[in-house]
Amino acid sequence: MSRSPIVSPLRRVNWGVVLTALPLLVWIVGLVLWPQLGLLLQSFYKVGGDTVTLANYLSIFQDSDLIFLRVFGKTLLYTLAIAALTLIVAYPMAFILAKVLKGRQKLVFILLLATPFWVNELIRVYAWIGLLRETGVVNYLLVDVLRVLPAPIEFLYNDIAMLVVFVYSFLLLMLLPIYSSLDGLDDTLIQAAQNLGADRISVFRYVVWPASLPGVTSGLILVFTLSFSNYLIPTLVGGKSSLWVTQLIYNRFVVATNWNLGAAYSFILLAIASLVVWGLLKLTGQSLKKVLGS
Amino acid sequence: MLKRRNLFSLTVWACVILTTACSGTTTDTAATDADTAATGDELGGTLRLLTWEGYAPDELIAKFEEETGVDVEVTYIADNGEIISKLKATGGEGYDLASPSVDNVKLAQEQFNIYQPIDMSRIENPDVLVQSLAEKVAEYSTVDGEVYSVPAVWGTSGLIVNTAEAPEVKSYKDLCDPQFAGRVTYRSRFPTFAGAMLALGYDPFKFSLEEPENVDGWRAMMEEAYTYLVDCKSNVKTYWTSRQENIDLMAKGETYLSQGWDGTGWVLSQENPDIKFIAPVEGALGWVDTFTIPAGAKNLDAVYAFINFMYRPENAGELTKGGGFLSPVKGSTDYWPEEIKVLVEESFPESALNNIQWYAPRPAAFDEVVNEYVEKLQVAEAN
Amino acid sequence: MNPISSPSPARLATPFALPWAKLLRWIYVALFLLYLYLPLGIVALLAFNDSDLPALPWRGFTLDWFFDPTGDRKGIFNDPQMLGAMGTSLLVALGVTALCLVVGTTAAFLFERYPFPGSAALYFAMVATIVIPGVILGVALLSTGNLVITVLRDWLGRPFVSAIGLSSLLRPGLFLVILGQFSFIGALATIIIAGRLRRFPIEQERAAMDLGATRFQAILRVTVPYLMPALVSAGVVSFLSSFENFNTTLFLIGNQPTLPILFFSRLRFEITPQINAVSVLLMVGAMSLGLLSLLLGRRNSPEG
Amino acid sequence: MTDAVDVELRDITKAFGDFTAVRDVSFAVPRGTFFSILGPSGCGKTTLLNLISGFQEPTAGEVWIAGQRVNGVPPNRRKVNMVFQRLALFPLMTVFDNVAFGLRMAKVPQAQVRSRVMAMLETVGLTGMERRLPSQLSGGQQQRVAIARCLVLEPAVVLLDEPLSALDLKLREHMKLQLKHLQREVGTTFVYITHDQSEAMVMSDRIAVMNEGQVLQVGAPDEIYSLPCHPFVASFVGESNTFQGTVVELSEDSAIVKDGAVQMQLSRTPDMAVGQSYLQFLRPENVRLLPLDGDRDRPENQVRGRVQSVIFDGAIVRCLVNIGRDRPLTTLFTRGTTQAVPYVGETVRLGWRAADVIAFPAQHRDQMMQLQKAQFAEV
Repeated sequence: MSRSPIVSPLRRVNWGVVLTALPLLVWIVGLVLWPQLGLLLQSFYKVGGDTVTLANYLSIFQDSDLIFLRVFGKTLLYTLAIAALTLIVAYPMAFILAKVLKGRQKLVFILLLATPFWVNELIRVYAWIGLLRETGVVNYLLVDVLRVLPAPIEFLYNDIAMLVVFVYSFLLLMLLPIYSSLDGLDDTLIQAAQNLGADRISVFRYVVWPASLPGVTSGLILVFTLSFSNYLIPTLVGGKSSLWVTQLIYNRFVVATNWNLGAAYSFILLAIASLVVWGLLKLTGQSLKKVLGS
Repeated sequence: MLKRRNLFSLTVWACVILTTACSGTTTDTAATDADTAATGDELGGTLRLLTWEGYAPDELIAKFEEETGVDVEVTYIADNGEIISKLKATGGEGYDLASPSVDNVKLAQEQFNIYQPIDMSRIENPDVLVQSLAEKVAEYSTVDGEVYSVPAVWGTSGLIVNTAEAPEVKSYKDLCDPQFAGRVTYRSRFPTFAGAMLALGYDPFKFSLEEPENVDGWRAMMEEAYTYLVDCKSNVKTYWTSRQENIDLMAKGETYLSQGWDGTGWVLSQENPDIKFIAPVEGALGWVDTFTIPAGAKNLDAVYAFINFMYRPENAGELTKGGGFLSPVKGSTDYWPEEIKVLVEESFPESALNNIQWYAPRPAAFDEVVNEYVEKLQVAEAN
Repeated sequence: MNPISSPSPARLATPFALPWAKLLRWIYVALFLLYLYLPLGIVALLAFNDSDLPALPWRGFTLDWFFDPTGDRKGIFNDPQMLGAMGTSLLVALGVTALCLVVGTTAAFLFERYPFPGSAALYFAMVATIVIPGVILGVALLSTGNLVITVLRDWLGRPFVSAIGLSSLLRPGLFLVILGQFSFIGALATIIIAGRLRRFPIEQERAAMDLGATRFQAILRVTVPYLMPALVSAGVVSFLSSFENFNTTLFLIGNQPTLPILFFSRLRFEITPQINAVSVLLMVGAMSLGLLSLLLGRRNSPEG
Repeated sequence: MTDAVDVELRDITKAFGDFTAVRDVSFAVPRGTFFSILGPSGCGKTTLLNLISGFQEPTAGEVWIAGQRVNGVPPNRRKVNMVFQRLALFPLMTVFDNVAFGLRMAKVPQAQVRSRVMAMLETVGLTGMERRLPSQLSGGQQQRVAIARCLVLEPAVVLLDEPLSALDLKLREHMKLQLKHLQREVGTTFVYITHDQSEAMVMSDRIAVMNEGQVLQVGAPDEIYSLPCHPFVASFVGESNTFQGTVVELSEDSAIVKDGAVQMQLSRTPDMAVGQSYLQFLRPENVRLLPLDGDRDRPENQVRGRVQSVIFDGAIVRCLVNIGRDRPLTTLFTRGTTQAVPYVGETVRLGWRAADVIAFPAQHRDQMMQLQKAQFAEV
């Protein structure tokens, strides 16, 4: 008879596993699920009311101007655009980092690329305001120093400025996962493809791109979710027509003190964000665990 | 029975517990004191303020602490909603004194029961207050016959004008004058709607006091103001979201005309004399921030000591001498520097003072309408 | 994992091999770095500008915004509020980092080694914390804390709850801030640690046990050293994420503001180059931490 | 067959900065041959391969493939295909897709791709495996996929970069023969890189031996083994007893060279002079055990010694005999043929013919040491 090292869970409680599991359980249940469940419950009550209702969720369709849906749609569209733009800007750098730079040069570059990410978000945003505003540095350079422009232009307070700052803020979150999956790509695979007759484009399409896909997916998910739930950038940079879904939620929680409606909004946000993440994973044929573990 | 191999997990747990214990003891001992050392004969303990940046300057706090032996801790907030949210989340506990604007108090109290009534007998010298203001605050913050607030500081919002670029401005309507296209800034909040309503000939404050049930009427008014502001949107460079943003836009000359606080205008005047704060012909919008005691306040002795301390004219003068806001305490201006006095007097001749339109408490239903239109305005495309 | 490390022929075979492509590549890199550093460079520059506003033009070099001797300009090292906020941020960040490392390691072990029914759901819940807007995490935690206090008071009576200090722990304050930040930063730490644990050749642990080590000893002597690069980078990521967190902290903070919270209220009220000076400190700090994590991570990595 | 040439290198030099990896290399690979480039690691053979495949461009000289000069032609346009050392199979593609990759790159019609891939898989014995991923195959099967992936393109030349080095011994022995047969069968020119002289010997039609960036000798395996024209070739290819001695006496067709206590006669070459230093190589199989007293068989050189150890390696017996030098003399013979296997400690008489000694003038004193290092570096 073979003595299996795996003890039957019925016979004997594995205290080691239980004790290892406890911190995680306390964390996820106590600090995440329970509070969120509390909010979820609240979302089924009217403010000050005590009967369960779907009114908060239905209200988004009942508003004559469909503000929530419009803002939500716009935010969704923009966050997808931000994720795509960030990918385009970051991909070549990730490639250069993984496949062109070597040794010490590579180390220096990683450090150089990572540092701006750790400066406080507020400061980064204010730095961009200082650059782009009508009396800002860019205009100063263009008008007073280079004399390219006759008069300053307002670069701030529009959607393009917002995109620029968003991409800036999340560049590293795209770059690093792609870099790490490309770094794992054996150089000889590129050679093999070339050797078998593939031109540059085919090498990219059949070898480099598939290898980077887990990183790309991971980057897209991170950038998408974080810009979806960002508050500062649209508020400070976006100008007068760029209402973001988080601003709606913030308004409900803080300005209107209507937590019930705010909670409903945030669960819609969570649901849609999860749906998009799921869609991205399906589209790229990746699994969440694989993508985040890379 | 635990076996040896479970040591790993045990160590981990020990670490978790230690971290928890450490952060707990090092950070919140003061608050624990306040919990226990509630009422003694001697003043002391802690006073936890929930207030706006600028309302608790270091010098004054130091003076108060020295006089009373009370340890003051300040938490700053940036929005009335933050006060309400925090107190709502804690059931009115965690703070001893808050400074919501008076028009917020009644609704918050009715909805969430987060404040406690003021014991007027413990205000040492109520006569030192400007009576009209004190009465207004009492009126606006009365719930079930109990008064919940006394005035702390007040101010107005009106027009901040760069007179070099826009010499003729005097009405809220000028914000929408096409000659200032792209050179105007204001908030996308209720004050802007209030200004627009006044410009259109309505009185939103009287309406909300006299017809609190008439939501449809309120909506109609808001709708009209909204249409007006959408038309005006192309004039706006951006909606400012903080005092400093307003200052930057005006000081750098990126905008000429702004709807903003008087204090902001006076700060700008000191840097650039061309910039002035003007009470518009429709009337400046008057706000009052208050002393309001959260329901779970612990150290009431210190609370009233602090209120009385701030009602001493020399302290009130010290608080407001920077020109950011005004004090309801008579004689506080005696402690002001001359240049601030001049600025304030210039902005508020007698007629303008009498014409201040005070924010009045609004029913919850009105606020919902306001929020809806505030957002609609932000979504709307500029014409 | 590492492929042959001989002078790699792929350098020539990359899709950028043509001379003009090489030029294009360096132009791209230069633009990229410009994009990254122009805003921060100007922020840093203005920390040394002898002007009361953080704006160009240049009016001469000064260190006033760091160490103002006169007191007119509040140099950050003469500003107790700013120093206090830095201290608070440091304390919070250390607390969060400690929690993240400990809990993150156990969670990683659990997810990688002991898959149990519902572990996928738990993993998803953990990852979801990254998506939930920070403000909402904070508000939810705050109201849950309040609920706990209320319920405990009803059960145990007010004096007892006060005596064990629970009520003050679960009110806005640093303890809640640490918990709130940890609730989502922990997910980042777990992901990083789990990623490396997955690549750990488990035979090594078995070999250690075969040679007489207990499971605990095997993990401590063999697995943990292998995880060290991941622990270092998870630590650095946790520390820096905590240090710059604003959204979650906003609602949980009591009377001791962290640096971002202080920034926020200062920036709304007035802007002076003091903010720039702090930014310079933060950049230097972040760079040193990054350097540390890279060097340690590299040195300790058995994969070279 | 005609003397068509598939690969020709003309005075190729490749430098990386100060370091010259390949120096003045010229050789031609006749069509249809199994051609090996043999040399220790770092000798420049991989560089040579990269120059042929196009991953690197020579600093000087010309590369010709199938009658065309290909300098400057990118790797994907050269009619050479490569089997990589670590095979470089695309991990995310099935066996079929791996093999079909090159055809698809060449825009071959879909139907034709299918039939050609299937035919090729049959040739290499992988029918039925086409839907598997490379990670689901054994080492030998992966090997065959890598080769099939090249052959399906019907290239002029297949380059193989030590493809057997990752396999275990038994499989390697098996694959050697398989490769050889496959090459015979398809008739494609193979250029095979290896540091393992036995691989080169077993499989090749011709071998080029390289060291320090230079090709030292090109020839058939037998020729390389029995008539090395460079001391490095003699020491690197096959096993040798080595001596370094000085010419003490010359006669018309022979010379006497003395290395310490040992003195031996060898065939004279025209440029030999007394006092000159020489390296001598003696294959162990040419050293014979002689009967202690017999004189039937009298090779020119004879020496007595004590058996130090006896090593059985299958059919081969190897005796190490102490003849008073610092290193023992090795002799090899097949078991059960000539004589009984001696026992350790036994005194024996060894002899070899003068014609079996291969000698080269020694360039400098320590050359021997270096050669020995080169020989053992790969083991």
